[in-house]
Amino acid sequence: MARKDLEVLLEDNMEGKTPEEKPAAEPTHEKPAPRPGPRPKKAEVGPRFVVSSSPHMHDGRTVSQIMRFVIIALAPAALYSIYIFGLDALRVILISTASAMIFEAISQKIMKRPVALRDSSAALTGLLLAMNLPSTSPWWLIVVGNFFAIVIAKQLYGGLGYNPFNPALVGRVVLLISFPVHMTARWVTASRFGTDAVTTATPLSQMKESLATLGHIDIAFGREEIFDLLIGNRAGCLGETSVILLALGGLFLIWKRVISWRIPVMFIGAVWAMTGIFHLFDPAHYIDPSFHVITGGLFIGAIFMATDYVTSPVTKKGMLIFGAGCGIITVLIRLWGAYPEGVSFAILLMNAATPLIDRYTKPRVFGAVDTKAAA
Amino acid sequence: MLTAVIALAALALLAAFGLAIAARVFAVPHNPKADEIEEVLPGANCGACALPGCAELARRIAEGKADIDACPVGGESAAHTIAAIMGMEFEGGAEREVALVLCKGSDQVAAKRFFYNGIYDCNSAVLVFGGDKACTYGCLGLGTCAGVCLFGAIDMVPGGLAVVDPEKCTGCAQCVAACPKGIIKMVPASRKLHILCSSHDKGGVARKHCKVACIGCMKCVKAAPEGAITMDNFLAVVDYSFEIPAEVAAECPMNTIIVTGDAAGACEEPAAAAGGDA
Amino acid sequence: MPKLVIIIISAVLVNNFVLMRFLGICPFLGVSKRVSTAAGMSGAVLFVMTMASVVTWLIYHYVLVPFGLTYLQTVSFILVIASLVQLVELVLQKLSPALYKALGIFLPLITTNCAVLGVSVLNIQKEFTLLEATIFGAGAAVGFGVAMVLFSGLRERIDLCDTPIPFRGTAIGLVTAGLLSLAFMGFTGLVKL
Amino acid sequence: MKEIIRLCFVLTLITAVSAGVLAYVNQQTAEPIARALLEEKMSAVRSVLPPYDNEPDKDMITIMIEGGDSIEVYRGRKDGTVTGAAFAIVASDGYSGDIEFMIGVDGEGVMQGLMVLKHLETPGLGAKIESEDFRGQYSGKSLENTELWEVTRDGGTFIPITGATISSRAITKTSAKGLKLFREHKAEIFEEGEVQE
Amino acid sequence: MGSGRFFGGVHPSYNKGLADSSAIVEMPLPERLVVFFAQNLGVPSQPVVKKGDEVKKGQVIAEAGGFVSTPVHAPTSGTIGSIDIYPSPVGVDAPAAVLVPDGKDEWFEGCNVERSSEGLGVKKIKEMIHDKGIVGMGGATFPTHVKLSPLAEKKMDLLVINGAECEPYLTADHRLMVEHAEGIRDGASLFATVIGVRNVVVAIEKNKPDAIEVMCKAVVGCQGFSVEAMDVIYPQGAEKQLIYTLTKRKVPAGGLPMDVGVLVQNVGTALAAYEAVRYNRPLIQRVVTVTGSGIREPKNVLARVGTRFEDLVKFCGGLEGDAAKCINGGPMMGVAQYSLDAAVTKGTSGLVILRQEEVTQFVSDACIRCARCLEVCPMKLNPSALSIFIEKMRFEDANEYNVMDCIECGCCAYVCPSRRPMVHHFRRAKAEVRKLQRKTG
Amino acid sequence: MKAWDEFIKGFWSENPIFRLVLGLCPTLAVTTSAENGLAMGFASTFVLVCSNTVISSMRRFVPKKVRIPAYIVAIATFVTIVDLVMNGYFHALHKSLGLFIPLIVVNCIILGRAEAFASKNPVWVAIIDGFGMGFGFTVSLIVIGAIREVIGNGTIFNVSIFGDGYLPLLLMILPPGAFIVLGVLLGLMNKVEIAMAERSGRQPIIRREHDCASCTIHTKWFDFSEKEKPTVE
Ligand SMILES: Cc1cc2nc3c(=O)[nH]c(=O)nc-3n(C[C@H](O)[C@H](O)[C@H](O)COP(=O)(O)O)c2cc1C
Ligand SMILES: Cc1cc2nc3c(=O)[nH]c(=O)nc-3n(C[C@H](O)[C@H](O)[C@H](O)COP(=O)(O)O)c2cc1C
Ligand SMILES: Cc1cc2nc3c(=O)[nH]c(=O)nc-3n(C[C@H](O)[C@H](O)[C@H](O)COP(=O)(O)O)c2cc1C
Ligand SMILES: Cc1cc2nc3c(=O)[nH]c(=O)nc-3n(C[C@H](O)[C@H](O)[C@H](O)CO)c2cc1C
Ligand code: SF4
Ligand code: SF4
Ligand code: SF4
Ligand code: SF4
Ligand code: FES
Repeated sequence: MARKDLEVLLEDNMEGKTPEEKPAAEPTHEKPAPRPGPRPKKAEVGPRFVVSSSPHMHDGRTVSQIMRFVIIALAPAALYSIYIFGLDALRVILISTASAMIFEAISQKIMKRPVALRDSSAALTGLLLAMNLPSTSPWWLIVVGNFFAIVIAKQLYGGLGYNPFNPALVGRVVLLISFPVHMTARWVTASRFGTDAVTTATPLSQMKESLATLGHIDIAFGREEIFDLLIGNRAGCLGETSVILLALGGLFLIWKRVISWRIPVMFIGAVWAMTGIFHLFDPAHYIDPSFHVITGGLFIGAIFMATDYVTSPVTKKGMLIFGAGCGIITVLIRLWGAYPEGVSFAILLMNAATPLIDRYTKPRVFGAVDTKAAA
Repeated sequence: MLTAVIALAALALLAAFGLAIAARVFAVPHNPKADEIEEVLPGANCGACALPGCAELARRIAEGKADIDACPVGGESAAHTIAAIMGMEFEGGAEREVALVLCKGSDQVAAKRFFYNGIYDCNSAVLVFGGDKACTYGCLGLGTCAGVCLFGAIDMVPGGLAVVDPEKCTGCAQCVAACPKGIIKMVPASRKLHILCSSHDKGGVARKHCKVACIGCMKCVKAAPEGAITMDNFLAVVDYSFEIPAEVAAECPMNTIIVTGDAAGACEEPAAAAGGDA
Repeated sequence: MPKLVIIIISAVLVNNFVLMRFLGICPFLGVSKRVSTAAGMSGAVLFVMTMASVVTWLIYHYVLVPFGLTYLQTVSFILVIASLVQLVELVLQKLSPALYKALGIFLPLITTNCAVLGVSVLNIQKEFTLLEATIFGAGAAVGFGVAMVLFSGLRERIDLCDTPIPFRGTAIGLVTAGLLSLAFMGFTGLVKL
Repeated sequence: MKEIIRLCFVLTLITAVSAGVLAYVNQQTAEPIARALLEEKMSAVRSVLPPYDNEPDKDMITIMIEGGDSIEVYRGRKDGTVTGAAFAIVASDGYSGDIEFMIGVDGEGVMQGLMVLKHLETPGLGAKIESEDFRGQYSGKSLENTELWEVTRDGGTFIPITGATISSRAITKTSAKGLKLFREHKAEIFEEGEVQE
Repeated sequence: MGSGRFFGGVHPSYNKGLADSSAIVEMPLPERLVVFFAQNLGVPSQPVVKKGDEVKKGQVIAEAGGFVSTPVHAPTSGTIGSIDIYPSPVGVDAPAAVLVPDGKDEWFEGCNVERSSEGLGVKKIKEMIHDKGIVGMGGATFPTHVKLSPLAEKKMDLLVINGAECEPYLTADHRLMVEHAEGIRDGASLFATVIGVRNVVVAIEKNKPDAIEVMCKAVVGCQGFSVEAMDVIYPQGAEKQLIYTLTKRKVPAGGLPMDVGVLVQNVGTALAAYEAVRYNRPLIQRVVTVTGSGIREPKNVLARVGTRFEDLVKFCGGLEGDAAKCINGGPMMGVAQYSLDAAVTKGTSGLVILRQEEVTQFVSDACIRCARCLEVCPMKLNPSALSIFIEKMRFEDANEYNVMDCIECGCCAYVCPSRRPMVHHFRRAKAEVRKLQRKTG
Repeated sequence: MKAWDEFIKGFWSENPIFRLVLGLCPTLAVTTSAENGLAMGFASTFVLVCSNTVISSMRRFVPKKVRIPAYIVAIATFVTIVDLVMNGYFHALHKSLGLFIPLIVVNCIILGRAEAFASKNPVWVAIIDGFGMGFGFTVSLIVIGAIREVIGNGTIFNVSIFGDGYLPLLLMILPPGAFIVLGVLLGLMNKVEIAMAERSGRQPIIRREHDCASCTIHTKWFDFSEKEKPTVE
């Protein structure tokens, strides 16, 4: 019936009531499914019971709870970064988290979707991006990174759960490519609360540099250096310095069953194994594998970023492949690529492969007939 | 200059002639009709015919494995031309039909029996006790039909009720197949009077469930021409082969009958007049 | 590293045809809706690009250069490639219906996409030998295939997403290609070519 | 068959016309193209030579260097005497590929200018070798007046581009090589031959 | 045997303490009973009574509609008040007879007569089980005589009596085992005789130590009988998982337990079958656990088939506070009811009433791909991908991802942090896939 | 009036990039600056107008079966002319557009217009169409190029606009930026189209799929199939 009739019909039914919302004039038939509403507070008349499909119980874990666990696991490393980089680190963390949440809210408003800051995923993305930035990052750099992370990499795809690429890493890589000077050349070493900081290169770029100038590796890597690296006494992003605290966070997440061991272990293991092999054959050009494991962003990448649910495989076998793939690409880039660090790119590349991995590692249904035996 | 001309011309000649020969040598039998038909088809390779492309459909039509009007995009004109190629008659051209949702019970007038908590989709909702409406015949209002209509012809009105816009409706009947309640019917586009109810419940029950339900009072049956409206198990059903005067709508005590389009204006006044008289 | 290896790594990863050089965007966007079709297309591209590399190289070095007609490069290349593809299609259709079924529908699609012409022109520009040109053609096609298959996987997933309405389809596809290209930036500097 | 011949004929005709047109256009543009190519090089030559009054493009000699390669050297003259020379060299240790640049040297072996011809360095980083700020440092420097032809990082005098030490280093080292080359072949360049007509 | 684990599963809070120590109490006859005609899985039974008919307790009121069907008997003596559509507790509205008891509770002739089960032939036993309307009481209500007729080529070698009762809240099977161990044992040996197996395992979860003890005592001296204590994990009682736990045999996807030579029967079914054969009593009553925080006095009630939930609730002290969800069966697999007009059927193992604050709302947020559902799915499916496919109406894809093998255990939805209505999706998809399959033949 | 309509349709309703989604390779590749966009636009417009003219005037003489190779040869000729002329007279531009000049041959817009329009319309209409399409293409290229140049280089037509303090977002002039900018612009254009359609009460026309139907190159080149031959069943 024509619009006019429709209105007439409605009026019939409304009996003078004005509709609360206008008939949705959607441009196409593709409309996001509205959510079934919650039960009204108190029903005087009419239905009494809620009816839904089974099951009628739930273990109570929520998305925001999971995100909070990750934030908690990240907290020690974040606090430690403030300890070593001073208030600059705090500034970076605050700006990043805030801008991530603001971008999230704005884009959800624009798309006329419920603003879901409560699920904390935007805050987590902001925090993780902050952990991936140097403490010297100017405010605008942080905001630009978060724009790409939240708006381009996440909300354009429909928000939480749909983004194929890790938002925080997209943000980081955009910045890395666009502002290489800020992202790779302005390091401050660790010191207590940012006092007497000096500018140096990160261990990985020192390694690359020595390879480029001298033709072989010329970095001291003894017990003292290992200790320094472990406690974060070196140049680097906020979050990549304190290897021990990151590992503790990872253990916490595994204990809380938020993440599985598969991706981090395979990731770190693959890096260690591959660099180890090269080191065995040619120690002059390839540094000790332990150096590779404890420098750079490997720990934060493997524990907090490669494990991002949305962008990593869901199957167990897929997670193993994903982790190993990340490790191999990381080493490839670290050893031969232009960039001193390959963790971010490796994870993004494996993100791209995730749909294929999931597809080809589909679990075999319980009691699946063995096709070979059947044939 | 001359070398250029000769070289390039030779190349072209070689290519063209070579291919021409190859086309002979490697010729694969072709159905000439298929080629002709392919010319007629829109060539959009849109897949609306559910085949990999226009060429494939052409082949099937030529082999008699697909209908001559299988291409929805080409429509009747294509079908006619194809019919000519195939040496067949294309009947088509019947009265245009549009979809109609035979329910008027939005939430303002129809009662609910429980709080449904589940997938926002009619086909899923019927899995739990056939939906939350007290009237088990009525529209669930979760918009599955609107979702399948490729032409945006179905609006969901506030309060959960699907309404077809006959101007946009192309008569593809996708929605009819999609509705789990089976309350969408194809009706001739020219007909204006409709009884928007599908409830076979007895009058009292129907009235309890919905304020605009057909209660089977027979008033419209009596007012309409003989046989134009019939009673089917407490539900008045329109036989669309009849032309029914708009005044009949005013007879309905439940306001279940509607008159659409141009006739709507015409119906309003007699209705008011009738009300005044009574 | 031997030059051939460098050429391959460069063509597949560092200077990926689609993601870094923007060649062959049409099939990249058009035939990537399903992983299976993307794989089929990649096979066809591998075939055509390798063949085109060889043939155009021969034409250039044995016809155009000797007669001083290098300015006819574009015209002659496109004629030759197109005829060749069609010839192959004819032959395949007759001699190997199975292979034709697998690649056939894709062959005409790539007759003249810019990746094929592009690889031929690049072969000349970079002054490759015949062997290098062949390897470069094949490598570029493999790079195309890798990008294509990854992208089709992503697209199958994006199809299930709740993308805002105006962005559905090509728009979000392009953004995704951008992010994929971003990830491929990681390979910069792997080899110098 | 007749049909085929007709088709082939049409096509051949069209191609022939096309070839004719192109041959004509090619004839007409051959010279401007050659000129443009030369001009491209010459503008670099001119900008790096010390003051001159001749036409350097016409005053080119080819010198042979080790390894069998040859280098084209353009000479600038004032009042008939050679005042300096410009030649292109290639730095093969650039960041993403070879960097080709032109340097100009005067009689004393002092660098007069540097012009980048071709490079593949990263935009925004290595690509800044084209900037005046960076190139300018090299004017007035010679092997004699500059102790170490290195970037400051390596103890030298040249300030590298931030974040692009590798590119800067490549330019610096190759320039030094070029100057050495110049020193070795100075005699050849300055003494041999008059204006070539 | 027994300590093995199947893949996946969850540990919901069991809340069995509400009722597991209260003995079964018989409920007095209510004012009227609503007896559904369709009480088994398979072909619905055909009514043979009409309004106004007088019936006796145990008299057939609906006959089997085919082989995969069973008769339905009058739960007491009285008059058929009317025949009408009622909300059947399994989630559809269905025809039922309203039986107004006359209070005499008179048996139909021949029923409730004790006789020896010795020397009855296999055929005769099966016939009696069918005639007395015995269906599976573990929830599926599949006609038992059908399960007792495995295909000749399948070699059966094990009978499992399923006393797992892995569903939270429910304690009906538990109490039955504690109070009627011998009956269950005798029913089991009947089944064993019928299908010709020697080994019988009574499988009980470890959280019912008293039941294990009683059962162990009951089977002492019975050749081939054993009692198996199993880990407490849901869905331990699902037959494929149960068989795997006990024997490490995998029932093929899409197959039946008989494909691996096993028959699984619920404890209640065993008892009912025993009584049918030994006392000629049809299945007209069963134990229903009425529990949940929305019930004043949780109880295990022996109720007649046809007892309206309204009356059950009244018998258990009425609703408590803000009762918002009423479930026929356990909270993991049970069916939520919209009205207390529904009535007990042969498959009603429990009536769980939850309060408002315990009701989890499904919200259909996007899947965050946390993979928790893959970890718990006992059928090793990919519920995440499945639900996404189904959300976008891609039923062929769902079929390819084996949605038809889903046992609807609800583990995936139980753990999903996005509160996605997974099982609802799967039920939808199964319906659609069946439609598709029918179309393509 | 008709002429104007033919001309202006290329600007919005049939804008080759944003509405027809054609010719993406050159669009992505050359729009690193507004100037490059302008040059590429001009070059393509020239080829488009010339080829439309020639093809429209030959349309009666070229047998249907060899039309595609004939068109392509004509197009390739004009492309080569542009190539040579640019190389001679606009050498710097030629250098920065590089590979993509010869590739104009396979730009779907050109052959697409030849097939879909020029071969069916009289010369003057075809010329106007060529100008219109070329204009739409050029404007779109300039817009994309300008956006990328302003953000990615801080300049527009090589004129610095933010001063020295501005640090350009290099991403924009690198390959990922090309994809992202074009994708986002396309989405925004769709949004505008939806809004416009809503206002005028029509269905929005959005090309969601970039499939090969939008490009006519894939039709058979040499059509030598013997249609007269009887069918073998
Ligand atoms: C993406 C990327 C591109 C780079 N491009 C260049 C370049 O073009 N030229 C260069 O010298 N260094 C380039 N670098 C930096 C080098 O890797 C190296 O870090 C730098 O030259 C060290 O110099 P610094 O001491 O000035 O930081 C690049 C780094 C990255 C990550
Ligand atoms: C998820 C799931 C859980 C089940 N849990 C039980 C249970 O705890 N106890 C039980 O007897 N049957 C349970 N069943 C039913 C059994 O799989 C099986 O059907 C039953 O034990 C067969 O016995 P019956 O025919 O006598 O009912 C469950 C089924 C499913 C799918
Ligand atoms: C599945 C099933 C469960 C039963 N559970 C009980 C029960 O828990 N308590 C009980 O007294 N009778 C139960 N009965 C019935 C008894 O076996 C018996 O018929 C009943 O106690 C009446 O026996 P009596 O009156 O001869 O003592 C059940 C019957 C069936 C079929
Ligand atoms: C274990 C875990 C790791 C996460 N890692 C990331 C991350 O690396 N980057 C990010 O943007 N969000 C991360 N998130 C948050 C969230 O998944 C992310 O915002 C989604 O990708 C947005 O759809 C993580 C969440 C979890 C639970
Ligand atoms: S008409 Fe049918 S499909 Fe449409 S909303 Fe109503 S019940 Fe759903
Ligand atoms: S689905 Fe088809 S029949 Fe139904 S309203 Fe839409 S266009 Fe009309
Ligand atoms: S309901 Fe189905 S999909 Fe979900 S866990 Fe159970 S078997 Fe797996
Ligand atoms: S548990 Fe829920 S959110 Fe997690 S993967 Fe499964 S469906 Fe997705
Ligand atoms: S323009 Fe179509 S493939 Fe490049």
